[in-house]
Amino acid sequence: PGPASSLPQGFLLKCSEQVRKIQADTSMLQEELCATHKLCHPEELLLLGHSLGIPRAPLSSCSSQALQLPGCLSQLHSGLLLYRGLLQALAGISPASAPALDKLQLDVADFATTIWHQMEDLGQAPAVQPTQSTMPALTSAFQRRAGSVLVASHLQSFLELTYRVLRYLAQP
Amino acid sequence: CGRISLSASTVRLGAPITASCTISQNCSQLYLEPQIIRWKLGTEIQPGARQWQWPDGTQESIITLPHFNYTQAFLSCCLQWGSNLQILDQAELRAGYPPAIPRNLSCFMDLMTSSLTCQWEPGPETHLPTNFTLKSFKSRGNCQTQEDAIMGCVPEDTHSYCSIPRKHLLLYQSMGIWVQAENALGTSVSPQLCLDPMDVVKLEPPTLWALDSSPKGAPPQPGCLQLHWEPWKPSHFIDQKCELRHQPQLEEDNWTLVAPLPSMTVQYELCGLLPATVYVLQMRCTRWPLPGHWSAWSPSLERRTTER
Amino acid sequence: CGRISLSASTVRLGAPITASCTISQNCSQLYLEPQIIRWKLGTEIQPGARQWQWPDGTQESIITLPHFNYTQAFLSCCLQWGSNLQILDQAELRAGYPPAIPRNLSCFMDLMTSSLTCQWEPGPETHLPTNFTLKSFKSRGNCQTQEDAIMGCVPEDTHSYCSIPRKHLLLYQSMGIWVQAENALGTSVSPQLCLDPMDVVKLEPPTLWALDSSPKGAPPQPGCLQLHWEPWKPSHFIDQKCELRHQPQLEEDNWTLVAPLPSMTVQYELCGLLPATVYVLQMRCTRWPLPGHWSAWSPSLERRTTER
Repeated sequence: PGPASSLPQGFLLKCSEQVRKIQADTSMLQEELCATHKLCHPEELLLLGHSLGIPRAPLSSCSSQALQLPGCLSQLHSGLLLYRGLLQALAGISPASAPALDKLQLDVADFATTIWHQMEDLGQAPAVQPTQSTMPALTSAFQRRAGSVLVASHLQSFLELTYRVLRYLAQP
Repeated sequence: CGRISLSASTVRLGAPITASCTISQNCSQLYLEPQIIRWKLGTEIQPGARQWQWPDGTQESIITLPHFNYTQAFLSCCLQWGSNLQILDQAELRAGYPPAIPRNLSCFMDLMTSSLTCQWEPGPETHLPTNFTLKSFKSRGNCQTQEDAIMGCVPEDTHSYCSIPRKHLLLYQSMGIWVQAENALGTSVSPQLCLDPMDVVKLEPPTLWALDSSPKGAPPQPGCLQLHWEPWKPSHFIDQKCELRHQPQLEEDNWTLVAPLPSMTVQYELCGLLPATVYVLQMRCTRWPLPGHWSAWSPSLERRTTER
Repeated sequence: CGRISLSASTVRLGAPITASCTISQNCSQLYLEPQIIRWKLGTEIQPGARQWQWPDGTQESIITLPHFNYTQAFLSCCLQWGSNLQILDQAELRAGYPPAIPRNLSCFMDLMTSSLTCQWEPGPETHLPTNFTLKSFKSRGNCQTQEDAIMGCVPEDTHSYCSIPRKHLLLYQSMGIWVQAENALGTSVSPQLCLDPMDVVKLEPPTLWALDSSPKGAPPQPGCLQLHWEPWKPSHFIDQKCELRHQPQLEEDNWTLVAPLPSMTVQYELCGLLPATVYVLQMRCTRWPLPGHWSAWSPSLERRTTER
């Protein structure tokens, strides 16, 4: 059987749709930040991201060479919680970007719930949901905007990798 | 001075209402010799009241209206004083029906506003102020367990629909939804729906174009049309399947269906048509393989096939 | 890591702006050999910055933009890191003008909403977010003394009018009214009006009818018309005087004025007109003898005078 015979088809289809939905939300936020604040290139903000300590979510258990389903689902869930926390820390960047940020946060949270419910159904969910790691301190409007550009860029890479994992898991 | 008390201020239409009016002792001393308390319903004097006096001088009168058939009326307790009847107290009476069970509850998810809108049929007129509330809770599977209650959605005045905002929704999970109707005579609840908002997304039709040349730039074959379509933009993230229907322009309701079709194509050659004929083409899509509703048919595209 | 500080974030268009950027010591240790701090205005590198290092290792650069001619732009403090320029901090610069004195402040009292609406001309574009507030206070006589301040009236976005609700007004007394305009570069106030809201009531035109017969039922005389009019209903409590103008239908702007006329009549016979001619008639009224504005002319009434 395939790598994910224990995962229902419906779950994989829903996850793929949720990933595509969140990718579309994230692109909207990126377009908004570029249009309103002229912050269009994450590669211009790497040093700042480094100094602010903006984290990336690992997906090491999901690599196709060493896929480990329970660990992969857990990393997916924790990664989504991390990005949701980062997005909440960035609230208030600007009125123009607020709707896109709110929509993105809600969709990321719902995707995390979809993963958590599946982990519970598989009996792989720890008793207590992981707590949120500490968020970087973003003290100025510019740091929140630059932080948003970086978080959006990290999230897109995370989603890209997640989509490839889901396609791999969906193979018969 | 006068005080009315009622068995109930709201009753079923046609039911009896009993009222009593007590005239306090110091009011009767207002140089009023012992008097008959009179009752008026609207402007009409009502017969059949029974009156007596309490030891402390208080006068009391009781009247029963056997079949109260007005949806709304004022009942007045009066005394004769000078040339006309003096109203001492007045009570508003209302009659109607308890709310019927709201029927045909249905919902759809609006992708533009990301809100879930549910509508229902309120049932027959109750003649009474009746409050409708759309109630829901987050759940799983077939909604046997209630996880979090969601804030009740109160429709704007007289509307029979309500929209639950995105922030109260948990997409891709089941939620239980029902309507509660309540007025002075009772409460009724609709049957409960159990649905995932994303399974009831309302899709707008796809956009259908006809192209003038085939991929290699050659003009289309006789009896063929080169087509291109795209699903509704806000639904691009949703996997869909579509279907096409066509018929010669002059015919009526003699559609030929081409299905299933993918939701995205660069170019599609539709053949087997009559040459040199104007065809009417329409397309619609639905979420697939995940559940969803079909969109409406797209506006008609009219195109003439080439000569032989 | 990097922190920009500005002489001012908003300046007059064309004025200079000086900015400094300090790169903290721990940031420079991010394996950066000593570096030139670069400034970008929008996407363009700006020359002419002076840079030095503080004893504690902090790097600081100062740049002056001699004539800042954009209404809005982002100034970035950058360092070379890896293949591209890294933005460490960014400040939004804005330029424009202080608000001009709002002109032509005028007000009218709306009898239907009982609110006092004032409008003004905001003056030339300032390119900066500018807040207008309609300020007023209750007073007496010619508004030399301020009795009670009235809550400032903030117009909806970009509107140059504002309505003071009835509950803030003291009718039949003078009130002082002016407009204040404020933005980052300054504040300006309009000249003050002193008025009683009832003296600026906006009257709608009266309604004018032509009657087919004179009071004794006889048809009207040749060259005469029987008229009846009524002032605008909501203004019935206001004493008014009116005036009538008429001219033959085919003529242009050759009105004959009949004034003054009372605001209420049962019947009015207008004579001296050409027989068998179609006349156009209009009427307007004003509060009188108390001060007030003339209403607009009523819609035209067209009537043909009888044959000789």
